[in-house]
Amino acid sequence: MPTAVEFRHISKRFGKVLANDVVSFSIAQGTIHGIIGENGAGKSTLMSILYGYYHADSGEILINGQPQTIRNSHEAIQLGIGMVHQHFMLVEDMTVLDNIMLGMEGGFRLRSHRARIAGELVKLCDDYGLAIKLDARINTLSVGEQQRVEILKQLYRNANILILDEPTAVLTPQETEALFVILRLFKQQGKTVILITHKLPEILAITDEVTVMRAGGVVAALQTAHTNQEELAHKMVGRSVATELPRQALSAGNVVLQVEDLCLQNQQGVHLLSHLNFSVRAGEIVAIAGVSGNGQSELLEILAGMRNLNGDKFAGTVQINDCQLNFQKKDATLAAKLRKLGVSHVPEDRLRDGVVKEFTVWENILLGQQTDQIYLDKKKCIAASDALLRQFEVRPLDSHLRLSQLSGGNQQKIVLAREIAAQPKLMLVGQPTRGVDIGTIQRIHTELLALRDAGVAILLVSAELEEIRALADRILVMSGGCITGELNIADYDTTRIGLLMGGLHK
Amino acid sequence: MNSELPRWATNVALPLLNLLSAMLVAAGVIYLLGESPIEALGILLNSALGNIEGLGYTLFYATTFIFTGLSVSIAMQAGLFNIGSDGQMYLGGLGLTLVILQFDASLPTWTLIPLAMAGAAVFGAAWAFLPGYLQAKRGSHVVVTTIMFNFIAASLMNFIIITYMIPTGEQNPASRVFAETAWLPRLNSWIPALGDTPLNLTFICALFCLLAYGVLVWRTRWGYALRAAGKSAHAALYAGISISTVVIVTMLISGAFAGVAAMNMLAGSMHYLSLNFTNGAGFIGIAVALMGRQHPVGIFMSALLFGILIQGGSDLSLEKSNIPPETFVFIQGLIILFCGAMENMYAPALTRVLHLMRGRKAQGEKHA
Amino acid sequence: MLEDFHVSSILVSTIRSAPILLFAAFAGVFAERSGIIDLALEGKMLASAFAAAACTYATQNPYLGVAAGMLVSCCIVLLQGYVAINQKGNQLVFGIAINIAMSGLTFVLAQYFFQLGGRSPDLGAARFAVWNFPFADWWSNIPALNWLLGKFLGGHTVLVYLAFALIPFLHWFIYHSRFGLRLRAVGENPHAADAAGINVAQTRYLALLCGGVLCSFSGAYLAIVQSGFFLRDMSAGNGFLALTAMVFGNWRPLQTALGCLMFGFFAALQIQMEGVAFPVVGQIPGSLIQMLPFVVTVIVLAGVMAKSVGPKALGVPFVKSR
Amino acid sequence: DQPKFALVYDAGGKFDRSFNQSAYEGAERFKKDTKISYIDAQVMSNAQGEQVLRSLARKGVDLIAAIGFTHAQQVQTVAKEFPKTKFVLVDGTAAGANVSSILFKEQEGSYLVGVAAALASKSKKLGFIGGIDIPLIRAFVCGYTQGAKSVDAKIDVSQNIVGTTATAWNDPAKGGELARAQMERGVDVIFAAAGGSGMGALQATKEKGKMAIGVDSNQNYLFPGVMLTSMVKRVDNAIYDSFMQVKNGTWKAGISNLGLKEGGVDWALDKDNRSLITPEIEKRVNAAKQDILNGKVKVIDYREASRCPL
Ligand SMILES: Nc1ncnc2c1ncn2[C@@H]1O[C@H](COP(=O)(O)OP(=O)(O)OP(=O)(O)O)[C@@H](O)[C@H]1O
Ligand SMILES: Nc1ncnc2c1ncn2[C@@H]1O[C@H](COP(=O)(O)OP(=O)(O)OP(=O)(O)O)[C@@H](O)[C@H]1O
Ligand SMILES: [Mg+2]
Ligand SMILES: [Mg+2]
Repeated sequence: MPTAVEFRHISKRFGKVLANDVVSFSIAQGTIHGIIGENGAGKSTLMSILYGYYHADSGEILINGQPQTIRNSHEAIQLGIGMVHQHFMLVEDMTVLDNIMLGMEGGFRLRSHRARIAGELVKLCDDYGLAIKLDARINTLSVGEQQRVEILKQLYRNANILILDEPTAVLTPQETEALFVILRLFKQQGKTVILITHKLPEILAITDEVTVMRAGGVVAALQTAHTNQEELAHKMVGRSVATELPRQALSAGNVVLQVEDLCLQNQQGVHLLSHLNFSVRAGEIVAIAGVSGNGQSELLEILAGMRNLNGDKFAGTVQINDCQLNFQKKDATLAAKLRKLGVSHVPEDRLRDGVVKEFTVWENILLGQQTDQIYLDKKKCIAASDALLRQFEVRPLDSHLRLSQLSGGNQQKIVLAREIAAQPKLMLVGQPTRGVDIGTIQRIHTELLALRDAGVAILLVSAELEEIRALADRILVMSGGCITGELNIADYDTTRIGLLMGGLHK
Repeated sequence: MNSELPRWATNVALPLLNLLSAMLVAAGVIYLLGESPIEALGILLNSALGNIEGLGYTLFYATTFIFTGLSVSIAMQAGLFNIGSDGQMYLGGLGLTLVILQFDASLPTWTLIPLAMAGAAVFGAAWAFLPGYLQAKRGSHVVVTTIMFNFIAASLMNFIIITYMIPTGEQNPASRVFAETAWLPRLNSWIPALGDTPLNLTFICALFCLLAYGVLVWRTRWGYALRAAGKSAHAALYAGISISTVVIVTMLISGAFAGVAAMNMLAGSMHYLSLNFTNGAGFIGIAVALMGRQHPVGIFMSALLFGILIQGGSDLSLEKSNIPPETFVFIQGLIILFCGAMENMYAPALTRVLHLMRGRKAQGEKHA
Repeated sequence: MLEDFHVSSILVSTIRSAPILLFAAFAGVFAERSGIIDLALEGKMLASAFAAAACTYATQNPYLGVAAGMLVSCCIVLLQGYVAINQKGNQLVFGIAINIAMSGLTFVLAQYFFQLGGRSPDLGAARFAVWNFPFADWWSNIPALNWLLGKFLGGHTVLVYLAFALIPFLHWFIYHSRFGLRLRAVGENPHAADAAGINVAQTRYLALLCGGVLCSFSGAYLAIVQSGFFLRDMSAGNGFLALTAMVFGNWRPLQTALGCLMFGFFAALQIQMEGVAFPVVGQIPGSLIQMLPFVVTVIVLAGVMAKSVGPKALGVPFVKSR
Repeated sequence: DQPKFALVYDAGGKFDRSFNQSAYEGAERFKKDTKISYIDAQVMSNAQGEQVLRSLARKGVDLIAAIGFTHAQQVQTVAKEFPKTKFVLVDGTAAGANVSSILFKEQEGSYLVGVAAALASKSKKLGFIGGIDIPLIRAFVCGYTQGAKSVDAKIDVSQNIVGTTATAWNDPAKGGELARAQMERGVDVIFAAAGGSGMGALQATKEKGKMAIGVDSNQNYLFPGVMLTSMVKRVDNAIYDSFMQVKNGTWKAGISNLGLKEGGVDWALDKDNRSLITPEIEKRVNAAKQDILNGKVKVIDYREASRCPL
């Protein structure tokens, strides 16, 4: 089988960080090729080099056997390379159509081409079973939809080599399945797919070959058929990773979070949450399962005091340690007040809400905790931050780096580390392991369980049933803004949960 | 940007290189005007730094720019571009004058001065409040509102001075001269060497404010909130930082700084309030803040630079009659361009040079 | 008191002074929609005004004058591009620097060439001819038509018509042309544009050049049409007013034009208000009336048109490394 | 040995086509007649002014002439420090035994051009354009209006000011716009006292074929056939004379108020505006001049009581 892409001795350095270290491997045409590796292993960088976004310091790239110098994305596109970035590359307040046209408008006067292109796109959409409103503004779309736009974009440019950087990190299982259907279609048409992901089951499910990267280099290239999750994990992390974590028996204390009849209605009058009733007790992990976009995010935002500014309508009561939480009042500092009550919060969209990209790492470690002392002792802060980075194996281990210089996953670790270190009474966790490598997943899970055993009440929102099974003591299933069911971990049952997520009541 | 470069290179070598290039262009201009650049530079430096009195004047001018620079800087830290420092300074002057005209007969210096200073700060802050408030509550762009408020200030002050302040029978559109009690003590009363320079207490005050600014912004939780809010609205909400509070308070402080800048000119040197006395100090403040990268030391250095240009420039055009004063306006522009906007021009070259040198050393060690 | 206001005069004056702001503001729209903050309008206006006046005086041909202004303005813009795009320098600083530098340089040059204290000689006959509607003898004796065709619509120079013709054109150009689409993309999210295979730097340079040309018109109009000579600092803050109109108009051509006309209108109104005795307040002193346009802007901004959101990438240089 | 002279302009600068330039011309004339040269300097800001005056005094200059009221305070300060040096302050008053303050009765000149304007105007509507709203400018308007009304009480004078910031003196576009607006309201003679902005106004009147009146120095030559006349303010003479007095040792300190009588102000009549000044006008204006000289007419000085009772 001819090779579609071959990397030869690719190296790339960013300042002190060696992102890619003499990477060499090749990708066969018409296959789905997986790339896995720890956070910061250099996967995105390598792909960005292939797509002409970065330039390799040394080494060369062969496309279909020909050595090519790819100076910019334009040339990459010319070579039939398409990429769906880890963080989407869409212009927020333009329409889907405009975003897809961008760079391939077909002529100077848009009006005369809009109709034609729209036609072609509609056809592509039903060929691949993509549901997309072409005239919708990007900033009105969910991440899943945005990703479909990205893919449609590549289809329209009929890319022969499609790169997907952690496409499934933000997708629901259903969406992921839909994506894979499309990828398989791709493969049938003899196109090549490069898939970066941290979810080994996906690798096993869909790829033909898999390359494992660590610390910027390639540590293994395997036939998916002849490997298994344990081997991959081992090669990736460099040590064996236990899949099942030991858990002590539940010893739940008194109620920490008490939610009664909570309702939320946005300005448009849409009911986002209706009549939620539940409680979380000290020392237990309550997980909220559900297809994302069914109100979990809103619930977390309310509890974290981040949703009282945009004129929504609320009803019901929320108690934290039997202290009435006045979450309806317009008060920008509510989040800070909650932290004083011992609430810490790992937001779902960590890179948007949880960090200040321009700040250094140690300054980010302070975010949310800044209210503690009037005078900030820099030395102390840095020491503390260094300790955390070491504890959570953040790479590169340097508190003075600007946060934006860290890789996506490492940025996420920072947020988790900070919130766990805050020694909360109640911890709100949204999608804690999204975009994080398994080694880290394991560490995060261990940390969360430790907190639980230390008597912290934890409310966990996750789209990963596996994760819920590994952590939860009780499971609430949400659908359409309502709690459609509740069950104890003892009687965990995937199909039942699936039904409840679908909105079927008991 | 140039993370590869050591600090001494980014903070010392690059600025010097840039200053040098600006000077070269300026030299070209002076040469074309038919004067010897070397001689001109000599005169300029000598009159600005060479003799102690000149230095006094340089620092006097710098003092004003430090304050306006601070005013612009703190706003920038919160992501606000306050173009209104000039108007705020103008109003600050009014506040100061009102207090002084009211009490310079009755109060002794050491109670009058702080009162006057407070007056300046309050009026400056007040003039910055509305733009801040509108930005915070209505989202109306602070750049626009502050520009507008500059114009409004000009009209308002023109009206007030002409209708209420001019002593009858006077020609000069200005208030009456303050009584001696309201004259800020000049430093030459302690350091006679300074000679006849208007350099006054405000300078000390400015240094103190620089320090305070540094601590406030980088070492207090409030400064942290300020910078966080300036960088990311989402993160601010997450951390429970009220952006609107930050915006309003910051604008108040910014305006207060600008207002106090009037102290130096009015109570320190002129001793009366006159039409358009700021002559653009607020706008120079923008340049100072940007060139100084909103860092206390940077602000001081660039304020000093402008002081040198003004002081040296005036003497130079006194000596060399066919160099019109406007030439130095042009040179100011050049310096801002090279040192402020093209600060990284030499970074790549310098990096390469340093790499070479390192390489050499490495080899040298090998041979040894 | 109402009879003191000559509505016709106000309207005509609005039209006449609009181009100064319109051209400059549109220049701003181009630069800033592409993601480059343009505080340098003032400086460019001044420089091109000088070049236009000087060249017109030398050649006695206003069109050559405009060309000269264009040339100078474009040179400045290329420098701006070099600083903002290649050097990734601070765009605000550049603006301030150019404004100050040009204020100095134009005086020095004017003084050097003409020795008139920063003024150019009077351009005399070398001005644009005003354009008039045909068949004047027919309509001129009907008062209404005479005003409409003779004063309001007719009797202006080519630059005025150009300025107003630009309004709809720019709207189309920015929202319905390929360049416009790319321009907006580059200003909103250069990384996305780049990933879509668009040359960000090139797009921004083009945008700047368009702006440069437009801005030079504004300068030329100031010198050749409105004044008939160059004078030091004759841009007199119009660059900043244009910028204001642009932000006021949410960086969109139609609204920006609206902002400019609003300034023009209230400036004209304010001229007429001087010396008029109003009921209750009586005569308002000239110095206070001067603030009218600015007060109105603030009110409108705070009331009606609150929340102006600029292009997201405005002012941030496009650097690939994170 | 020869006495040393110095001339200090205000922010307007040497070539402002106005009183700074007029002073410069006076000094030049003195230089030509006596072969005695002089130093000159321009100051941008207040503090700078003090410094310049001081360094000139230190240089041992015998007479320092400071042009413009902005220098008032500085002259007073520095004069105290250097009692041996002589100071001349033009357009302002400063105390001191070694200071002579020279003021002008602009209102008297303005009165004359007002008379001329009223007579020349067909529409009986006159215009005035000032740079900034300051006492000096108000004095201009006041005299101008009084003169006009002396010809025809019903005549109406519409006035505008260019702005409130320093740029108001350098905004010809606005000046022109003001002139056009006034002319659209029927004004056919415009008196422009607005520095560079005024030039814009003159230009505009030329375009519209109306008449304009210049200020400070004789501006008739700028637009022959358009300039009705100019209200000349002989700063040049003032400077020339003070220099001469110092040279001849007849210089005296004190306040001098130069009006028509002292030849400090006047209206300009030369070949450039001959065509516009009919014998009738010339007769009436000179008559008015006589009335002022022999005190029959008392021209109001706005600055005395900060008011213009008309
Ligand atoms: N608020 C906005 N910000 C950015 N781009 C916008 C915005 N609104 C519309 N657009 C873009 O402008 C284009 C259409 O603009 P718009 O709808 O304002 O003009 P139009 O209504 O199509 O034209 P016309 O107003 O002449 O009928 C689309 O490409 C859309 O992406
Ligand atoms: N622009 C940059 N500047 C500085 N360092 C960088 C830059 N890009 C990547 N790095 C570093 O290079 C390494 C690889 O980054 P990259 O984002 O490719 O990792 P990754 O495989 O995508 O990890 P993740 O899955 O967490 O995103 C990381 O350590 C990161 O800190
Ligand atoms: Mg990545
Ligand atoms: Mg990644």
